[in-house]
Amino acid sequence: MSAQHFEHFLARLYTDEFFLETFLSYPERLLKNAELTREERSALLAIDREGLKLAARSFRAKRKKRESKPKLNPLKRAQAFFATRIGW
Amino acid sequence: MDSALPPHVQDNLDLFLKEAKKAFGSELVNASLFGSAAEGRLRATSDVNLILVLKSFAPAQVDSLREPLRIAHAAIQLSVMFLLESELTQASDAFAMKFHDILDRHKVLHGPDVFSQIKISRVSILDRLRQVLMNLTLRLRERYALVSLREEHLVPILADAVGPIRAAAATILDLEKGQRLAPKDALASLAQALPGKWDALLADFSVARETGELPPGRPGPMLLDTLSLLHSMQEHLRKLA
Amino acid sequence: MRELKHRVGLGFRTELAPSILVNLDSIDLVEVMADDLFTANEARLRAVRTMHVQVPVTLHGVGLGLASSQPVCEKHLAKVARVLEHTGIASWSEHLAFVRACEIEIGHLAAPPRNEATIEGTLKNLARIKAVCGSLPALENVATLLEPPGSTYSEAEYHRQIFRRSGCGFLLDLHNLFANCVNFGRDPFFELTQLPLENLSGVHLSGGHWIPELSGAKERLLDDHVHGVPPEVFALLEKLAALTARPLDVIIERDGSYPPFQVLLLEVEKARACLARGNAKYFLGKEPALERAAL
Amino acid sequence: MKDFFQFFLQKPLDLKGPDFLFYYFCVAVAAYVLALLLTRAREYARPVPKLNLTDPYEIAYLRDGPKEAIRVAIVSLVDRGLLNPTGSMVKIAGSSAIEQARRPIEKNILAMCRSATHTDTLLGAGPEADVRSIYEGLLGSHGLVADEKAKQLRAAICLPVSALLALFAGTKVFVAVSRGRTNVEFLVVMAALACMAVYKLINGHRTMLGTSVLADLRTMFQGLKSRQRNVRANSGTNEAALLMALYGIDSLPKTVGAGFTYVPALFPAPKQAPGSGSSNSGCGSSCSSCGSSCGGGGGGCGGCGS
Repeated sequence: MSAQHFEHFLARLYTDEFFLETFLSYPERLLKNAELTREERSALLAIDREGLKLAARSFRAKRKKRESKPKLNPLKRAQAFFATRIGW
Repeated sequence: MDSALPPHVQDNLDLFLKEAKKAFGSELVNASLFGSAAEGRLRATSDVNLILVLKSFAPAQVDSLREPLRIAHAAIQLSVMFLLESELTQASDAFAMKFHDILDRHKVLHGPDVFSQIKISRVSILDRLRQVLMNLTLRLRERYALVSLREEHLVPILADAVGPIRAAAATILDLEKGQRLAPKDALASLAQALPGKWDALLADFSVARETGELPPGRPGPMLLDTLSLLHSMQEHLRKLA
Repeated sequence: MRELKHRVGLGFRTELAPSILVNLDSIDLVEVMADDLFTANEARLRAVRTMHVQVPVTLHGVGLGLASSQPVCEKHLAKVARVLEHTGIASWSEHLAFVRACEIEIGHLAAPPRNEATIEGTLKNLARIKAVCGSLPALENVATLLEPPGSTYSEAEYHRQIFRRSGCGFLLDLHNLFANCVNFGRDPFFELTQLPLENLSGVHLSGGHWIPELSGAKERLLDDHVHGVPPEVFALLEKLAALTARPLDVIIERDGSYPPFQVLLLEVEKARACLARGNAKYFLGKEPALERAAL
Repeated sequence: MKDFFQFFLQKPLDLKGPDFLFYYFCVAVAAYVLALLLTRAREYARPVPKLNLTDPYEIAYLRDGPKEAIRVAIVSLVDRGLLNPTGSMVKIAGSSAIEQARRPIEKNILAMCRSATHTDTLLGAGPEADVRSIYEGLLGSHGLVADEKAKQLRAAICLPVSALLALFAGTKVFVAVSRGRTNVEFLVVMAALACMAVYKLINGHRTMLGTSVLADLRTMFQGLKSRQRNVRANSGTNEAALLMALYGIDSLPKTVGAGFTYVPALFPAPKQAPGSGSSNSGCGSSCSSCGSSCGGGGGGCGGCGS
């Protein structure tokens, strides 16, 4: 079960700037009560901090790019939704 | 300590409380949980709501609490309300609905239960309810008019409105029938008494809140249905006054 | 000397489509993004079926996030299954990455911890994928800007474990391999020899650019698909062709800053030449010593 | 609803005027739909063929027949400087032009233009037959255009249906006249229209599979359509030819800067065939650089990792 918490912790580091800054500033205190095993805590304490900052920035940029990409307007999505359901 | 909270939440909360006592000392009159954390119905995405009642808000003392609060907020989404003892009555009047909820669902973690002595007048609760419902109505109208190009951006706006609407319904039921239901159930129960059919809308409230997605073309009409629901609730409120 | 039937093609993007379609005499196959077809209606899915007749099409997914201890998202899996069913395309691939955790969407491909929990989660997810989609995808290695914490296997060993235990095809992205090796001080040509090439089914080639570390001390290579394929990656392709006698599907991925189409066609030709030179070495038995091309 | 079905259980020949006309109308619609479905089932039964997407004239022929292929070829030859236009007259640009042309349709056109030639001449019966001989067989064998064989198959379905409709109407006319009633004009007109509608199914240029494949090609080339305003004359590619072949000559940009202002004059309006304007095609090497294109971006994984 803690593997999922570990991935959740990583996902928060990659996506939540406040969480990342808190981790970089107070790693031990943030990890103290986290739902992680001792090995997982020490792995995070030994993390490549430069790589983590670059990765988080890269993910942020990709999310922003995806959110700004024009999505299909509702009419077209509705048409796609029904067309495929009826499959004529 | 109560075992209703998940262990990692309880541990982080205890740690923060210890730091708060150290930081404020005798200035700290009371510390209480409220909201879903107080009832042990915490969801993965819920905040842990804590109220600290102080004699005074001294920056020097608060500064020593900044680091622990940052860690607790990051770890368990702790959100703290700093309230002075002298402001209890004034705050409960100004935010009658919020404090009506606090009175209803709070758990004292430190100090005497300062909330039990608070008496919130029916009038101030009704005023606040009207204010909340009107505020939601005005905001949703503005959002509906503004967000037209990308309807999916309405989904988070609708999801954010669900909490206050359910809380208002819980308060209305409490005033009307003295029934104390969970906000979601309270709204379902109140909707039965309102003219019109609201089942589909209430179901969409849960979908929007839990998945953040709605079928294509649904957000716009759903927002209009929400405005009708708010109008019905305001009408219902007039009968209570 | 035996000649292997390699196929070299391009990633299908709307902007490139017209040029690809009128140059099918120089392109053997195209790779279509499966996630782009999630909201496609019947007409568009039928067009993909028709295109599959003009040129072999393979589907490439990015949003499943199957390399995780958490179950894949069932809604997403149903969309993949629908695209596979409606297009009738058998060959598809996904990434060995995690993209979400509970309510959090990372927004792109993250390298998971390379440990037993991830492998077991991946195998469970692959079983679920097989049950829903009726087939298993080829799996692609991903680039990462940091060695994923919590790893107990090296990258090569992690891939050997995944492919031996899953039996999936291996879609080897040579630029991802190159980026991870140069970013973390490993020799890409040696790393190539450590990978489970017996599962190899396809190759991706792409480009990237160097980004400075925030401390400014060093730089790291970011795989971004908006740059040309660097010479070192072509050299890796040649080396790969000298190590294995398997027919390969090679796709050049380009997602933006498109150059004149001739430039992409030149990269396709270059890839063919590398495969031919590599295979020549393989069949002539002149197994090259583990020499390193000048980086 | 029950009355509606009761209506159809009566003996039709005994129905009077408007009742019979309604009865006949419903039978005619049902017959038309039946003929359509039978034709569709037969024409769709064939697999989608592999096409030569580098030949825009094959696509133009599929879309709208031989004349359209010729129009697209004329504009393409002008676009590549192998034909010089003067109003609706064109003349070969030089003796070497024919060697530079690669497709038979282009060579035929250039051969006819040693002196200034009106485009109507190039669209005449002779050139049209030449083009038909180039593409009809190929596209017919693919089951995309209605060649003789396809028309025979359609006739085998449609003629009997038309005959039955005519027979049914004829019988009713005979019965009516034998009972001394002569107001049968409406019935005759309706029967004639029904038979013509069914008969028209035989002569459609494309088969239903052809129409479906054309729609798919348009979807596949959507990137080109979405940046049609950026297509330029003598760009050294066949973008203009493809654009015309798939979406018609009218899809060429009309701005002066685009360089196709000569096109409308090439094919003066009165003599235009319905539904298409002047045409232009080319058969250069490949599409232009897409660097500047701005079509809706396909996805791409944008980098396989952080």
